Amino acid sequence: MKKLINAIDDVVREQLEGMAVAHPDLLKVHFDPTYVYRADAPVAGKVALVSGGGSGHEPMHGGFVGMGMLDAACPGEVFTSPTPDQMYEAAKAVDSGAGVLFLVKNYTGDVLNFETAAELAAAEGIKVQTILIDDDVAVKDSLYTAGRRGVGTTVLAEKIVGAAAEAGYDLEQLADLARKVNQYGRSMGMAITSCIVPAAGKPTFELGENEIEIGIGIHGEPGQRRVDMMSADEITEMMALEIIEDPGYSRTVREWDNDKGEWYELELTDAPFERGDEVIAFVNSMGGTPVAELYAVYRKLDQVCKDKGLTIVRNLIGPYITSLEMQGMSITLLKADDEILKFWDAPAKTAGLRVGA
Amino acid sequence: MKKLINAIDDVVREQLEGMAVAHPDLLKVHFDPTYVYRADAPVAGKVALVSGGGSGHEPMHGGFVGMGMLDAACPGEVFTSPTPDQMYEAAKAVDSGAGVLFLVKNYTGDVLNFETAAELAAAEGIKVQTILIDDDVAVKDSLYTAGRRGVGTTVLAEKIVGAAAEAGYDLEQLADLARKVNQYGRSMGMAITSCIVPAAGKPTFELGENEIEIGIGIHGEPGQRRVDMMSADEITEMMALEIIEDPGYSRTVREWDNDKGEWYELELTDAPFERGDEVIAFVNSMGGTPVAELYAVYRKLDQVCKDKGLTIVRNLIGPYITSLEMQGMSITLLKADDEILKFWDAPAKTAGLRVGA
Amino acid sequence: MTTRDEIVTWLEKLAEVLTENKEYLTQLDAAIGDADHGINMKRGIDRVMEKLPTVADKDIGNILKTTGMTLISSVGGASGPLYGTFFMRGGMAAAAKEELSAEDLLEVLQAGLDGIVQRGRAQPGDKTMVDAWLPALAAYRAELDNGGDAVAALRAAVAGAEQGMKETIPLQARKGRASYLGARSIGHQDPGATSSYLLLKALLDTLEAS
Amino acid sequence: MTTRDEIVTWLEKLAEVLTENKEYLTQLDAAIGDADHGINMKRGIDRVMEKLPTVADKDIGNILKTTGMTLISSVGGASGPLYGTFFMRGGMAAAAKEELSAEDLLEVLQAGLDGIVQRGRAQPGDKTMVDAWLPALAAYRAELDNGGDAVAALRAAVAGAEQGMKETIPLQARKGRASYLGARSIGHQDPGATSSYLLLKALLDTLEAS
Ligand SMILES: Nc1ncnc2c1ncn2[C@@H]1O[C@H](COP(=O)(O)OP(=O)(O)O)[C@@H](O)[C@H]1O
Ligand SMILES: Nc1ncnc2c1ncn2[C@@H]1O[C@H](COP(=O)(O)OP(=O)(O)O)[C@@H](O)[C@H]1O
Ligand SMILES: [Mg+2]
Ligand SMILES: [Mg+2]
Ligand SMILES: [Mg+2]
Ligand SMILES: [Mg+2]
Repeated sequence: MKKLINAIDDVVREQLEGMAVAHPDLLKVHFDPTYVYRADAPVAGKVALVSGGGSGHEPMHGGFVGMGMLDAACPGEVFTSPTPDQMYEAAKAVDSGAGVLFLVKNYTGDVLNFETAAELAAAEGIKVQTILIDDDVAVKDSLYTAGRRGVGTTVLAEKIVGAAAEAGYDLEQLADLARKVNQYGRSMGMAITSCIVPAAGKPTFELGENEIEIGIGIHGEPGQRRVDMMSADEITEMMALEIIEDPGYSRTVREWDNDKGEWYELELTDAPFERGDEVIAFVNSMGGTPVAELYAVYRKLDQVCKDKGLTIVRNLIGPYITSLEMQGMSITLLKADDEILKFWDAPAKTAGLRVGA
Repeated sequence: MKKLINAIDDVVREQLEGMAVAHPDLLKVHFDPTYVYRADAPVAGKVALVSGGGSGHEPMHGGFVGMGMLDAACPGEVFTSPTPDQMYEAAKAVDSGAGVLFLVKNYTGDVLNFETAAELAAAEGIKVQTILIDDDVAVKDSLYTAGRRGVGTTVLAEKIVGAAAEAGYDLEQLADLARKVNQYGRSMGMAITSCIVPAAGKPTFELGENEIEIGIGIHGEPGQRRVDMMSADEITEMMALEIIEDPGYSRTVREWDNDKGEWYELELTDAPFERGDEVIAFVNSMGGTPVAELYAVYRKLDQVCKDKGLTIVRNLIGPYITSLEMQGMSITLLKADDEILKFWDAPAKTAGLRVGA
Repeated sequence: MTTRDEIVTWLEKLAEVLTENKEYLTQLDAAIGDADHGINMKRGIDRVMEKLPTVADKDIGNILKTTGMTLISSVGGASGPLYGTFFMRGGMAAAAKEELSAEDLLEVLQAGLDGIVQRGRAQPGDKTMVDAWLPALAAYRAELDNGGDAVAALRAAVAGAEQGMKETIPLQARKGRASYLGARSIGHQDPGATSSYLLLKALLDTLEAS
Repeated sequence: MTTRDEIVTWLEKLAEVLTENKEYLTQLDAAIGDADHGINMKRGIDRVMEKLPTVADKDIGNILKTTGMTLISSVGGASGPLYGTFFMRGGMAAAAKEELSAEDLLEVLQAGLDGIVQRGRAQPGDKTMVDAWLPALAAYRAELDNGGDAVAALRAAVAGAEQGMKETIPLQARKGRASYLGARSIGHQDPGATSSYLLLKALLDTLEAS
């Protein structure tokens, strides 16, 4: 394993220390428990947006802490969900009294740990809400799986919901917007190479010189299927069509009732895309694929969307939600309405994404 | 070779087509000859900043075309300098009458082709100047080599000089600033893996599972020396010290005399860094190294600079001047004065770099 | 009677076992997960070992609760809150106890399993750690009903856990990361079921040794 | 006398030769450069082949100038402007000529070499294409002085170029990309010197054939 790291046990901590010295104007890093938070937190009167997950997806989430996006991010070990004490301490640090929204990617580990954290925060009298991001169309059903994984839409949600929080949305409004963004977004990813978890020291899976994995998550896990290498156009068309033609998706999610102080379940169904929809298109590198290749993908994606009657009105192209040094990419399409576009265009100033600031 | 490409001969063109559909608000792409230029070019009264070089370094240069940076970029084939007709046509397209500054990375191919283009442009009555970027301290002498290569400082120069052009600098002032930025900047790069030129189909060089290349350029060429893998701290300290302790560097460069219409040679000597210097620090990914690892490098770089009496007052961290999917990184330190900081902080709106816009 | 010291020894033994099996559990997780289960468990149990001296003289409930809280705040992943809940609930069931009868021990383990199921909402056959625990506790109870003592019951439990663990191999995962592989999860042994088996085995070895 | 048709045939032969040697030249460049010399030359000569029909009936100067301009605008890299200048200067030396005497041919080649040196400012022994051209043209001139004809002189030139090419192997590059390798450039044959040898060889083969 060749990486720019020192001792394996220090990888995440040292990367966070580097962020702290690089961006003191944007963020601070707290250790034991570990969380990254806005330099100016808590922001008076503002609902705090907090996310987190395993490390190895940089710039997400820590790179999105700052004006217009996250108030705090909780990094776990590489590809391992953070722990409830991190989330709970982060929430306490950034809560202005207006409440805290946890944006949670749907992985069993993240969900169980954030649920525990929400219970702890609520017990402390913090108004809290958790919204799940589960947008990965490679996962077909929710009955026989842990449900769709949270992937590309997470980045778009952190930008859009973060801007709405900045604009003064209250906790309920923010939760509604976050839920909508999640239901409007769909993603799919593919891998050209595996990646090496530092603590493991070798690739999580082996891919042949002519093989690729389709329908991967963001943890270096094998995908939904393994196929022979194809052209960028073929790969892009196949993935774009699976996203665009994805039927309605239903699942039961748990959200927190602040009055009753307990979880309740609600059934959510995502509507499929329709001709005439305007979309934000996000072409993401898994980390090792250079941006130039993403433009070849975007070129085809634009054609496929046009053929299907979708109009791309905004785009994001680059490495934003990654799997260490994995080569590959993911495509996310997010149905855009006026509310979403307004907050997409709003300023953001973070280490990983800057808009109008 | 597994890449997100279609036919090998179409790689560069399709990537550029993707950029054109993705960023119509920022740039346009002209083919035959190929160049990327500002959507609003020519900008009345403004000196046009034009650069270019082989493809495979994205986002540089095409990704830096837009307000506050480049007016045009000329992409060659992968790792192969573009041709004079591209540069000449680009200059004609973006010249407002105020003249054109060619920013040229010091590689024989780039230099010879840009020199030919400058002669053609001058013959057309375009006021033209060429400034060389040669900042790679891995190249020790200029007598027995083609001189230091143009690497990381190119990105910083395109930002700073681009902002000055936006602010109304005339051709002479701009050339002086560009020359100063180049003389204030020093870089060094290293490779963890080789990279695959699409047309070649296999890695340019083979590296052992425990070997790295130190002192590489940006074309997948082997470096100045091959050593065993070291820790991020060791690598960073070694490279930072070679940059910081680099002695004065002298070489003869050719610049164009618009009055006489001929080349003249001038001898330039770069002063070494001194304790008390303020610097802009640029930690760059060669393409395949994820940003998280760069923060581990930045962490150590900050310590080494402090030890050596240098203060990092600004930084840039990410993949900006790359070698396809190569894993590795480069460090650039640029001595910063008020003029340089003013234009570093000025707004820029490009696909690859956004500041305050 | 299972004493407080045996509980402490059990946890120390578990630390050894998880250290020895760190690679193995991680490999199982690499096949159908994200290659970190062994690393997660090792990180957690190491923290427990740091904490243990501060509570080793407290009652069993206290020791188990501390173990659970430590795992929750150090393991992460899916297994963190699950094993954490297991020990916290077990600790509540053993509140203020200095020693555990064979029945007490069953109550502790059952309370722990109930916690795992409440948090994770896994069904039998979902290919999770639950598939090791269910047959294990059923066998324990059966042996107890046949008049067996704690060691005999645990021996039955470990056999049940081992069988449950092995029977996860042909299953298609419906919970956790492995569920994303669909049919590709078939043919691999579940990492969490394996660590649960190791956990029970460590307890048995401890009691047999004394 | 070298006729216009022989010049055209030479360029066509050169296209074949550079196609056959595309891999080889690229490999040489991979060792001490950036693995594209064969690709660059192939791209350029293909464009020349597209253009050639439009000028094949013009005078030799015109054909060579067009070849040079085409290479300049299609090859890129260091070799593009260098070979481009070579043919443009050669074309000027052959302006309006329909055929070339042995002396004319020498003038054409010498003018081309002078252009390469002016643009690239390479010294003998810098490990560049110049190291193939210098001995080649020296040998050509010597053979001419000994009363040899164009074919004999070219035969000597090719031998000289081949030797010069081989003698680049022990040299340390002082120009071009290879110079960045310092001592590591020693032991490898220079790609540009090799393509220059192939260029002369193609001319010889053409004249020998007719
Ligand atoms: N919903 C669940 N209920 C019970 N056990 C589960 C559940 N989800 C996952 N597990 C267990 O967790 C194990 C994986 O743990 P680990 O790899 O440490 O966490 P992660 O999957 O987050 O990386 C699985 O092998 C499985 O036994
Ligand atoms: N200054 C120079 N003068 C003469 N020939 C040169 C010079 N620099 C490089 N060359 C020749 O160019 C060759 C490399 O050409 P090529 O690989 O096509 O361009 P690049 O080096 O830009 O990739 C070298 O092998 C060398 O013979
Ligand atoms: Mg995990
Ligand atoms: Mg080249
Ligand atoms: Mg796991
Ligand atoms: Mg080359």
